[in-house]
Parts: sequence; C-alpha cells; structure tokens
Amino acid sequence: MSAFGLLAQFLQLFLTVLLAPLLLGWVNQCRAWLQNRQGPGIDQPYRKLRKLFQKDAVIAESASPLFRIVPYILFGAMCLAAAIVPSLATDLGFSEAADAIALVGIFALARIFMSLAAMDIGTAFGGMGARREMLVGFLAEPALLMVLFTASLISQSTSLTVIVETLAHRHFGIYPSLAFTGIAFLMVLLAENARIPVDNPASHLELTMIHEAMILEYSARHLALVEWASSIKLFAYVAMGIALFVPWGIAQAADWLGMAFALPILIVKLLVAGFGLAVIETVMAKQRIFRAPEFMGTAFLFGVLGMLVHFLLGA
Amino acid sequence: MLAVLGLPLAGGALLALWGHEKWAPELNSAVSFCTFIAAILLAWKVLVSGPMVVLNEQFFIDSFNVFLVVLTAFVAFTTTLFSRPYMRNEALLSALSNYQLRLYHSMYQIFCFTMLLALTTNNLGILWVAMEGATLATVLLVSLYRTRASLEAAWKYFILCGVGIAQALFGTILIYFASEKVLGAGGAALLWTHLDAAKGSLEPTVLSIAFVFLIVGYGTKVGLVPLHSWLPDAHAEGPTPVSAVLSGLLLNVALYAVVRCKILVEGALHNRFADDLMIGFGLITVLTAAFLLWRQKDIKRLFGYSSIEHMGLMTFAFGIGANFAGLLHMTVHSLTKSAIFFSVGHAVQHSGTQAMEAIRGLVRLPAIGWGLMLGALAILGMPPFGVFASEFLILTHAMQSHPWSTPVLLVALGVAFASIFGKVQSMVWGESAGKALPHAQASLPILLHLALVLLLGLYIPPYLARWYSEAARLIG
Amino acid sequence: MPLSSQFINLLASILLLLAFAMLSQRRIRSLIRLFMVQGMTLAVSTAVIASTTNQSHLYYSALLTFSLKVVILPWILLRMIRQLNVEWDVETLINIPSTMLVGIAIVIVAFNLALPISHLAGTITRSTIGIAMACVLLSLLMMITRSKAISQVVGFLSMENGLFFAATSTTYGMPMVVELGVALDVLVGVLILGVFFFQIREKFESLDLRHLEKAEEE
Amino acid sequence: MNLLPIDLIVSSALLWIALGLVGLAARKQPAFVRNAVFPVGALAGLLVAASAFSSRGVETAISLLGLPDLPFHLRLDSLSAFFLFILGCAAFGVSIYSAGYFKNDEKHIGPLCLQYHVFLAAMVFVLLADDAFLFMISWEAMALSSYFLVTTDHRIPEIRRAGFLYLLMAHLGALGILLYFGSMGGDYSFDAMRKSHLTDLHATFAFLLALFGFGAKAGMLPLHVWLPEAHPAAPSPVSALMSGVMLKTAIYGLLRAVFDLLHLQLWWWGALILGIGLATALFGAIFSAVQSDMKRLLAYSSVENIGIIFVGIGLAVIFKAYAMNSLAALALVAALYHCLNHAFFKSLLFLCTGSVLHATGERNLGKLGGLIRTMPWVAWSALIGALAIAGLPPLNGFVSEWLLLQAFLFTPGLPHSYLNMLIPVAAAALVLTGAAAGYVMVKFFGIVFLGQAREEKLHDAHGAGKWERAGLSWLAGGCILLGLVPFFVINHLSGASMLLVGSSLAADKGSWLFLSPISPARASYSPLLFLIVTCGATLLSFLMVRRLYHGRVRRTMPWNCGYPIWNARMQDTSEGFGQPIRQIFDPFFKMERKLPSPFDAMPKYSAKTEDRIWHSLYLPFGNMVEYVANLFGKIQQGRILVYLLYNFVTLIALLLFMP
Repeated sequence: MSAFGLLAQFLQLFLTVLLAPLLLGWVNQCRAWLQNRQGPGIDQPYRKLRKLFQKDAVIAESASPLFRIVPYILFGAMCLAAAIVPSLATDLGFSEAADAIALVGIFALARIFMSLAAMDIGTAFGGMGARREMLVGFLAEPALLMVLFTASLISQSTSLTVIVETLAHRHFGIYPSLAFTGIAFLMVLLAENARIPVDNPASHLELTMIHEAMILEYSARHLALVEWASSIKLFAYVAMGIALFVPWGIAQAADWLGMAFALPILIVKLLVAGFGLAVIETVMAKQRIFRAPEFMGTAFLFGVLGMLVHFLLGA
Repeated sequence: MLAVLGLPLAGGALLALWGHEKWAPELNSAVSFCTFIAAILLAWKVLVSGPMVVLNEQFFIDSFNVFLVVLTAFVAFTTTLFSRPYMRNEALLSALSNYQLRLYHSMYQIFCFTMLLALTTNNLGILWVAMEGATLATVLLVSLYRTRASLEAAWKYFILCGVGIAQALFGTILIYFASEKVLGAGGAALLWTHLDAAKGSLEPTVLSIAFVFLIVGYGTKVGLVPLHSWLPDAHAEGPTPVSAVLSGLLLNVALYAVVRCKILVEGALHNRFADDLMIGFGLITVLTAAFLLWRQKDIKRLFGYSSIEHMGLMTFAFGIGANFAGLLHMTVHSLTKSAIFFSVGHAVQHSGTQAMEAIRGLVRLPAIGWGLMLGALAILGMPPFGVFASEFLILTHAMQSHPWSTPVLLVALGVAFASIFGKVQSMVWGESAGKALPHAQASLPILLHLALVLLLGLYIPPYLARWYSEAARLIG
Repeated sequence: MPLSSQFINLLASILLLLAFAMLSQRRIRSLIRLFMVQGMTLAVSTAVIASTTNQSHLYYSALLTFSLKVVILPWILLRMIRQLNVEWDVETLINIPSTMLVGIAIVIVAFNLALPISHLAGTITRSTIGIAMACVLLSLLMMITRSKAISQVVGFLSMENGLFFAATSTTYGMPMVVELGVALDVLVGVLILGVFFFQIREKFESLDLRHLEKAEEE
Repeated sequence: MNLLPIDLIVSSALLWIALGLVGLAARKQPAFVRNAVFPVGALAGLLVAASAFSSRGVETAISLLGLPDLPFHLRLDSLSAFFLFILGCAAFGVSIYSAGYFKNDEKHIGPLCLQYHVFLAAMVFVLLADDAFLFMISWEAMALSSYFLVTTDHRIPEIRRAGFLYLLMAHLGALGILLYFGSMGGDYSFDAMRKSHLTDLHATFAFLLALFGFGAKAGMLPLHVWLPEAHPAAPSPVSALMSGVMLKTAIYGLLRAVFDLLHLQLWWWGALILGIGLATALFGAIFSAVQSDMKRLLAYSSVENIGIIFVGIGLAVIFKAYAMNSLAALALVAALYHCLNHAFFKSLLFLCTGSVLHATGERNLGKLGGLIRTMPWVAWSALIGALAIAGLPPLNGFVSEWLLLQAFLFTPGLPHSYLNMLIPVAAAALVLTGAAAGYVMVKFFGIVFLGQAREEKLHDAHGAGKWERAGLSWLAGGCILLGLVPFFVINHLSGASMLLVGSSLAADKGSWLFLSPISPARASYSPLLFLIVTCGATLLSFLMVRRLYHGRVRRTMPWNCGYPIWNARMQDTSEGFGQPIRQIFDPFFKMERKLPSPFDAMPKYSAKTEDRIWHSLYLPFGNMVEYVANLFGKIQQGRILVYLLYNFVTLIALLLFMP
C-alpha cells in the first residue's frame, strides 16, 4: 500500500461520496427532459438531503436499536463499495482488502441490513418490501457474480484492480462474452438500484414498490443517510460498469497526471451513462412485481451464457 | 462334573414335590446357583488341565462344550432369579394352581439337566436322547397355561420337533452304521472322542446322508428356516422364563449338536458339503426371519423370530468358518435375548397383553423400559454391545471369504433393524397405560446380562478369548 | 443268501407294505391295529436277527419292542380313542390316491439313496436300509396328510418304528444305553401326548387339527 | 511425565463419560448437575480444543480394549486434530449454555446428562479411531446417544417418529460404512487400509459405499430426510451439537475414507460429490426458505451447508485426481474452514432458538416476533449468527465461501472440457445458494426477533440467563474472530491439507492481515481492513451527523402510509415471506394449500410443503419392503401339516441334491 495508493484512495472516496447525489440528480433531470418536463435541477438531491438532515427525526415507538443503526451501517458499507471500485485510478489503497467477490458481499450486507430494518417496525409494508428486496437480491446477486466471474476468468484474477488493468490493456475487439455479461450487468444494475422496470423510485404504490416500502418509516437524518447511501450505490454500480466494460482512461499505477485526466473522462462517461439510464427508464414500463424473478432469471442466464461463451470461444 | 448334572436332576425331583411352596423359587435359584458354581469349577479344571473324559468315557469335556456349560448354567441361574418375582406375579395374575407351579419348577430343573447332559455327553446317542428329553420337558412348560393358544403351540412344538428329532436319530444311526465298520460294534462306535479320532476313515457317502438327516433334525430345534415354524409359537405361549431359556439356551444346545456333527462329517468328507449346507440354511434363515419380523404383532413372537434370525447368523458363521465369531455370537445372543425376555415378561405383566400396539410407555418402569430398549438395540447389533463385535467379525469374515453373501446379510440386518426397532421404540416411549405389578420386578438379571454384553462389546478378557480361540480351533 | 437273511428281507417288505397300508387307512382304529402289526413285525425281525447273529442284547431289544409297541402303546391309544370317541380321519392336503403316488416316488428315492450305502453294510440285512428309510419317509408323509391328532401320533410312532428297524437291521442295534434312552423318551412322549389329548379336547371339543391353526400371522 | 495432546484428549473424553455417570448418579440434585457437571464438561471441551490445536505431527496409541486380534487403535493426526478442535470449541460453548438451559428439564437431567456427555465422548473417539472396529463402535455410540437425546421428549409422537427415522438412517449408513471397511480388506486397522492397493473398480466400489454411509449421516441428498425431522426434535443444545459437530464427523469420515485410506482418486468421484453437494445445497436452501418452524428452518439450512462442504470436497477430489495438489488444497481448506464456521454459527443459532423456545414456548415462526426488545442479548447473538451463515463479510461464513469461489475460478486449468464448462455453472448455483441463505436468514431473524410480537404472551418473554449468555457470547465471538483473522486457522490447516492432498495453502505468502491463497495479484481479501473501513465510514458518518444535526427524536405510531389501524397480524407471516421462493421453485415441492373462500366466517389459510423425495423414493421403498415381507409372510400358514410338509420337502430336496 503505497502513499500514492492511500492518497488516491481517499481522493476517490471523497469525490465519489460527494458526487454520488449529483449522478442521481442528473439521471432525474435527463428523465424530466425526456418527458418534456422542466425538471428540478441536478442539484435537487443535495437540497433534499439538506432538508432531511435538518428535520427532527420521527421514529415508530416499536423501533429497536437496530432500526436506528442501520442507516449508518448502510452508509459505511456503501462508502467501502465506492472506495474499492476503481473509478479514477486502479492503484487504490483498499483494493487489496476486498476483491470482486467481497464487493458483492458488501452489497449483500447492505441489502440484508436494509431488509432487517424494514421488518423491524412490524408493518405490512416493511415486511413486504423486505421480502421483495430479498427476492430481487436472491436472483441479482448470482447474476452479478457471474458477470464478475467472466471478467475474472478473462483476467485470471478476482482483484478489481487487476481486472480493470487487464481489460484496459487488451486489444480492442469484439468480445461476445463481454456483450452477454454487459446485458446481464445492466439488468442487475437496474434491479439493484430500484429502477424501472423492476421498481419505481418515484412511486409509493403498494402493489409495486420495493425499495420505498422498506424505507417508509425512516425520516429526517436517517432517511437522508439511506437516500445518500442509495445514490452512492448507484454511483458504485455505474462506476463498476464503466470499469468493466469501458475501462479506458482510468489512471493506472502511481500516475498523478493520469488521475488528472481520469477525472474529466469519468465525468463524461457518467454523464453518458446517466443519460442512458434515463432513456431506459423512459422507454420501458414498470413490470408487475411477479415478473421480477423472470427478469432477474434472464440476467442470471445472460451471465452464465457469457461465461460459457468465454470458455467456448476463449474470448 | 457329577454335581453339574446331579444337582438339577435332584432339584427337579425335590421341586416336583414341593414346587408350590413359598420357598420353591428360592430353592430353584439355589440349585441353579450351585450348578453354576459347579460349572465354573469344571471350567476351571478344563482350563487348567485340558479336555477330559470321565465316567467310562461317557462324558467328555473340552473347551467347546465347557464354555457352553458355563453359559447355560449361568443363564439358567439368572433366569431363576427373574422367574422368582415373575412367577409370583404370574401366580396372582393368571391364578396358577399348585400343580402347575410344581410342574413348572421341576420341569425347569429337568430341562436344565437335559441341556447339560446334551452338552457334556460323549455319546451321540445320549446326545439325541437328551435333546428329545429337553423337548419333552419344555412341551409341558409351553402348555403350562392350558389356554387354546398355548396348547396349540405346544402341540406344534411337540410334533415338529418330534419329527425333526426322529430324523436326527436316523442320522445318528447312519453315523453308527458308518463308524461300526471302523470302530467295531458296541458302545465305542458312538463315542464322540473315538469318532473324532477316526473321522478320516468314515465312509463319506453315508456321512453325507447322515448329515442331511442330522441338520434337518437338529436344525428343526435350532430354528432354521423352513423348519422353524414351531419356534415363534412356543416362545409366545410359554411362561416368559421358559421363552428366555428356550431362546437363550436350547437353541444354542441344538446348534452345538449340529456343529459337533459337522466336525465329524467335515473330517470324513474332505469337501465343503457340510459348510455349504450350513451357509445356505444360515442365509435363508437370516433373510426370511428378517422379513417375517416386519409383520409381527405379538411381542414374544417378535423376539422369537429375532432368535431365528440370530441362529441363522450363527449357523452361517460356523458355515463360513468364522468359528470365533460364531461362539461369541452364541454367548452374547443368549445373554441379550434372555435379558430381553426378562424385560418382555414384566412388560407383558405390566400392560396385561402381548399385543405390541397395546404396550406403551414402558420407560415408566425404568429397568424394564430401558432394559427392553437397550436389549433390543444390543440384539440389533448396535455398538458398543457385544452383538456388534460378533456381527462385525462375522460380516468381515464373510466379506473376505464369501463376498456375495454380504448384501444378503446386510439387507436382512437392515430390515430386521427397522422392524424390531420401530416396534420396540413405540412400546418403550410414550405415555404408559399399564398398571403396577404386585411384586417388584427383577431388574438385577436384566442389568447383569446387559452389563456383560456391554463388556464383551468393548473388551474380551484374555482368558475368555483364549477359550474361544481354543474352541474355535476344535471346530476347525 | 441264507435263509434268515431272506426271512428278514421278507419282514422288511412286510413293513413297507404296512407303511403303505397305514398311508391309505382312514379308520383310526384300524390304523392302530396296523401299527400293532408293524410293532410285531419289528419285534420278530429283531429276534430273528438276534438269533442269527447271536447278539444277545438284541433279544432284550426285541422284548422291549414287543412290550412297548405291541402291548403298551396300542393299549394306551385304543383307550384314548374309546374315551375321546374319535373314529374317522379325513385326509387334508392330498387325497389318498395321490398320496400313494407320492409314496411310491419316495420309495424310489429312498432306494436309490440307499443303494451306494447298502453295499457297504457288513450285516446280513444290508438291503433293508433302503426300506427303513422309505418307512421313515412314508410315516412322515402320513403325518402330513392326516388331520386328526391321534393319527398324527400314530404316524410319529410308526416313524419311530422305521428308525428302530433301521437301527437293528443295519447295525444290529444301537448300544443298549441309547436304546433304553430312546424307549424311555418314546414312552414319556406318549404319556405327555395322552395328557395333551385330554387338554386339547377339553379346550377345543375336538381333536381335529384344523382347530389348531389360529396362530396364523393374519 | 510428558503428557501428549492425545493423552489429554482421551482423558477429556473419559472425563466426559465419568461426568455423565456423575450426572446420572446425582439426578436428584439437578442444580448440582447443571452448575457443576456441565461447566466442568465445558472445560474439558476447551481442553480438547487446546490440545488439538497444539498437536503437531502424528501420535498413536493402542488401548487394551477391543477385540483380541484387533485392539483399539487411536491416532491423532492433523485432520483429526482439526475436527477435534471444532468439537472442543463447539462443545465448550454448548456445554456452558446447557448449564443454564436444562433448568426446565430437571426431570430428565440424569439420563440427559449421561447421554449428552457420552455423545461428546463418542465423537472424540470417532475422530481418534484408527481401526474399523473402534470407529464403528464410536460411530454407532454417537448415533445411539444422540438418538436418545433426540427422543428426550418421547411423549410426542412426531418426535418418536423422527427418532426412529434418524436411527434407522444412521444404522443403514453405518452398514454402508461397515461394508466400506470390509471392502478395504486387511486386518481392519486403518494402517493396513492405507497400504492396500485396490484396483480402480474395487476402489470405486469402496468409494461409493463410503459416500453412501457418510452421506447418510451428513444429510446428503437424497439421504437427508431424517435431518429436518431429528434436529428440531432434540433439545436445542443437542440440535446445536448435532448440526454443528456431528454432521462434521461424517465429513471427517468421508475425507478420511477418500483421501487418506484410499490411495487413488478418480476425477468422476469428485464430479459426483460436487453434483450431489450442489443439489443438496440448493435443495436445503430453498426448503429452509419455506419452513415455518424455526428449528426445521435451521435444520434445512444445515443440509444446505453440508452441501456447500461437499462441493468443496468434490472440487478437491477433482483437482487431486488431476494432480493439481495446491488447488486441491485450496478447495479442501475452503471445505474444512466451512466446517469450522458452520460449527460455530449453526450451534449459535440453534442455541438462540433454544432460548427463544424456553422464553416463549413456541417454535412456530408464525407465533413469534419482536423478541429483540425482550431478549436483546439473544437477538444480537442471533444476528451475528444469521449474518455469518448468510455469508456476509466480514464474518466467518464469507471467508469460506470466498475461498471456495476462488477454487472454482481455477477450474479452467483442468484438462477436461466438460468439467471446464460445467463447473462454472456449478459456481453459479453455489452463489445462488449463498443468496438463498441470505434470504432465509432475513426471514429467520426478521420474523423471530423483529417486528411486533405476534402473540400476547411474547411480551413477557424473559432474556437468557448468565450461563446461556456466556455460551452464546463464546460462539458469537468465535464467528467474529474467525471472520476477522482467518489467517491463523488457515495456516493451521496446512497440516491437514498436506496430509490429505499432499500440498498446503502457502498462507505465508500474504501477511497476516491479508488472505490471498495463491497470490495477491490473483485475489486477496482482508476482513480486518474491510471492517476498519466500513466501521470507520460508519462511525465518521455517525459522528458527523451527531455533530452537525443533533435533532430530537420523537417516538410515535409508525407512519405506515397513513393507514390508521396497526396490529401484529398485519405483518408478513413466515409463509408469506417464503411465498416467492415457493413460487419460483414450485416443481421442487409437493404442496398442499388451503385457501379460504370469500364467504368463510373464520378464514384460515394454510400451506404445507413437503419433500417430493420422501414421496417418490422412501415411501415406495417402504412399500416394497412391506410387499416382500408379506410374500415371506405367506409361508407362515399356521397349519401344522404345512409345516410338516416344509420339513419333508426340505429333507427330500436335500437328499436329492446331495453330491
């Protein structure tokens, strides 16, 4: 763990955590544009967070300590996730602490705590949301791992740093395996971040909501942390997608100049990705909740196919 | 030596006169105890000075039979301990007359006498006579209650064993016929010691016919399938101490007779005919008995069939030459099976029925419930009990010499396990519906037997092991 | 072949004939009579052997046979049927003609089995061992085909006769100790059976063995 | 005198037996038995663990007992030492816990104490046995004592049935093992078996027997049926030991049989174990998701974990068959580490259910809820256990799954194209299982401890006593420690993997902070750093929020989308929580569902899911035995004439067919 690594690590962590709500704002703004609305502006998430932080918390009388701790745990876990996904540089201080499998573990950890907190109050919505969230996770987690496995098989490593370095160095070419896994990854991303078609972050309709059902009982600073954590999660996912499928431009080794270049490149990529997300969410309709398993099953299938194709074609 | 035989005979006579008295059970125990002590002394002597031939060559003691003598005397003794409270309860519950009590006690001792005589005699003819005597003595014991079922059982017992034993006599005659050529007419030609010495020159054809008759004959008493049919009935209907000694001792003695004959025939034949016959009978017996166990509804019949199964196993063991294991199995089987019958006896008195579905919650009487449970587990070959040790030896021996037979044995053992254990469990556990017994139950013999079986499962004392190996060598 | 030997062969064939006769006899009283004749034949043959071979103990044997099987046992049995009032038996498993056929088959088997052995016998009566064996087996067959308790016992006893014949004719008799023991056993056995008959009759009101089939396993 | 670890272990086992007898003798003073006998037994467990951990190399001993030609051989090598370590650690926690737990069972405490300690001692001897005879004796003694423990509450018919099924399966398995030993030949000491050289066919036969025998004990599909019946039936500490330790002895046996005693391994054995393991794991996971009895849920979860361990073993066999020893070591270490982990977290969870059961008298998830408020200690311990079993970093379950997945990622090196293709799919299935475990644990913990109490009486539930807390803390602490510093244990495992596959994980390549089995470039994981970063971020955010926005907290009714009525029956039921899984994996289940009609005055919903395997495999088998028994029954006519005929026919037949 070099000094550069540590510094780069903190820089990336800091930027990610700060910039994450911005990405969310951008996606929402793009969506508004696409829907011919004016939109609240891309800094809306920050305003919302500030508002929430300043409020007094209201907590259900039956809430246990677990309920109050969870937002912090969630936030902490997402910070770690954001820290180890190489978005600016590959030589990160914490990258050895957790590899691709551990990354999936972090997401699982966050999801399980979230679900538990949702069940804590004992409302009908909480349990329902937890169940649905766990179902989505149950299917999304393997799919995500399949995606990462394919990448790991190509690069002979599960370390995210090594994966990104390998992928960035290969000759440009058509990799059918990556195409399959790319689709799978996109589907996982949508499902895991409570986006259409699996969930609708803007809806509180009891028949369909998943994520919102879980955080119904949170308010004020707790809600702020949860929201923030979800935006970091979205950011981490998008960054992961970038790192896996368009890794060019991420600074490698101890290279300050590279990092200086990497930041604008990253921002451009994020803008494009955010716009893409908005397009998807606009053109697709929310599915029935019962369709979610099929959707995730397809993602899993694509992941497995990608891996098999890798074996078959060696690419 | 004389004491071993004389005591039970005298006891039988005494008890025929005073068997109904209050102290008759104590006398019964005392006689059996003295017999046991005499047997131990006898065994000691044989252990120290080797085989001996006494009384004008009419009696012959070697390590094979002396060990059975001790076992027989021991189980006979502990059975009297059990029989004391059992018969007192029974006298109250089934209203036995004085005549019946006298008959019971004296026949019990006579039965012991005939068994000991069969074991110790050197004369194959006397062996036959004693076996027949044992049948006669127990027929009366089986029909003691004079119920329809017990009469029926006794009748079947008498006729089937009578026929069987007649066939054994024919076999004996054939042996005499063969040996007469070699040893000359007269008494010596039926003396085992002489026969054994001259077995190489006996006529093979005669002996193989003789062995067929002998194994069918004595095999009926052993309970080999398909000659076994008398056994479950007789076990079910007699008083339980009699079932205990029938299972624990008489079957052993019959098997002893078969094995003695086998030694001769084997020596004369120089082929595997006798062995193959025993293996075949053994396997058929084990398998059939195991499946028949599945269907039983009467607790004593259940364990009767279990005895059949184990006799089959022993026959098989002697057939494949696992003599050490066979002898060990004889020992542990008779200890365990008699312990089981002790528990069963009280269990039946406790619940007032022999139908297993009506017996529940025996564990309320801990010695009985646990005795039955552990005894059943032991007889099923669960370690650390001794039956496992012998079954282990038999199975491993079979795997090496007759690998094809092991699946049959394992299927049988598995089915037997499911059958017996499922039934025993539902009798031992659960809520009890029985009533208290008028006399305290006999826990000592049960615990004593189970403790011995446990010991044999973990540790076979060197002198016992030497004894077994000696006997196993004799069998060949 | 010496005369005595021929005589014994004759007696042996009579025994075989008697065995068949018993197999076909339905009346119990006649059955017992046949049994008596069988015992008689046996005693005579024993005596003949004794006289031919100068085996003195065979005389005792013959005497024993006579007293037991011609006098005592038939007497007991006849008394019993009088008291118990059983006269007729019915064949159960196989009818009598078929029984006869099976019997003939058995005789063939027995003779064939005995063939290699009888060459070995050093006695004057060597060929009789096959007949003895056939008698034993025929008696067993008779037990199988009868349904009354008494006829079964008669079958049992005639089996005993066959055995005895085997013992005397092939080996000039077993050692005396054994013979006495056998005789004692037979006697005690019959006495016990007597006790039994009364008990069975008392409980079942009949001596028909078909009543003794309750212990089936469902 | 120089006491070797093996002496200490044997004396601890004997001490256990003695304690059991003391407990039986002192059954009239239950307080003494609880507060003295069980804690001393716990210390003996600690002694076993410590001695096993400190043992190096191979130690053997021969006892006076046993058969004349085959005295008991004892042997302590690194494999048995590791499993003894598992046993000792778990036994310590469970015994301490039992000291408090059995206060409600004072009536049975005598026999219970004896059986419990004999059970422990039998497991020790299973692990130490070095000949077939001692192994079988202790193996069956283990089965027997646990059977008695399972049927402690024998007045309930289901428990009797469970006990019967358990012992029957155990016995059938034992017969398989016996046959395995028999087919290995020699004089039945393990030493002779090690030296024997079997042909491929012969060895395969032996392997299949071992797989059957040990698989039956481990709960391998399709021999698992006893497990979900027996484990819930036993008192909770016993369930803990059975799941946590006894199943591991089966794993031990399989490892010993396949790697140590058999001198060769064929690749398809590994594929078979792998396939069965996956099926088992998946089966266990989805079945535990639909259970509504908390102990059954945990029992099915044990089936799942056994499947995962089997997967590791299968991979190890495949690698070993292709002489890729270092990779075999990786897979093996993953499996062994999972054994250890499972011992900790499954014991912990079973003990937690025990406390819940004592406090509430309920096992049905539908009647529990909200216990985190009345029994926080138990709840937080259970949370640790649940997170660990769900395979979440930085707890111990994750470490073993991580290692296993690493092993999977190396399969492309195998010189066999089918395996190359299929094994990654297997990895996917494994991950699916892991995710399902997460689902199950959320259901378990959420329904039992969170939400509102579903029954009135739960409000009076009392927390656990001090002994119980101590036991729970030990196991929970173990889960955390094993998760944070796996390095030490894994280093220790090199002995076992050296013994079995001739190679070890060169754990010294990384520092103690990092776990990188092959090289840091391939993969590395540092749970401690992981924890520090997560906790750091969590704490930092907490402090910042505290400092910047220390707003008041107001307690009120939950918002619940504004719906005014709020009661416990509106929560998700356990059936409801399992419903999605039930729907997705519909064909796996045989389901009976009763839906209320709209006109029911007392609407009632019930759903029962059953195991198809039971109906398609076991019942036909039972019927077959019944049929054969009836065929045999035909020979018992009850007619004496028929019996005489048997005699006659036998005689004639033998005479005719005589040579």
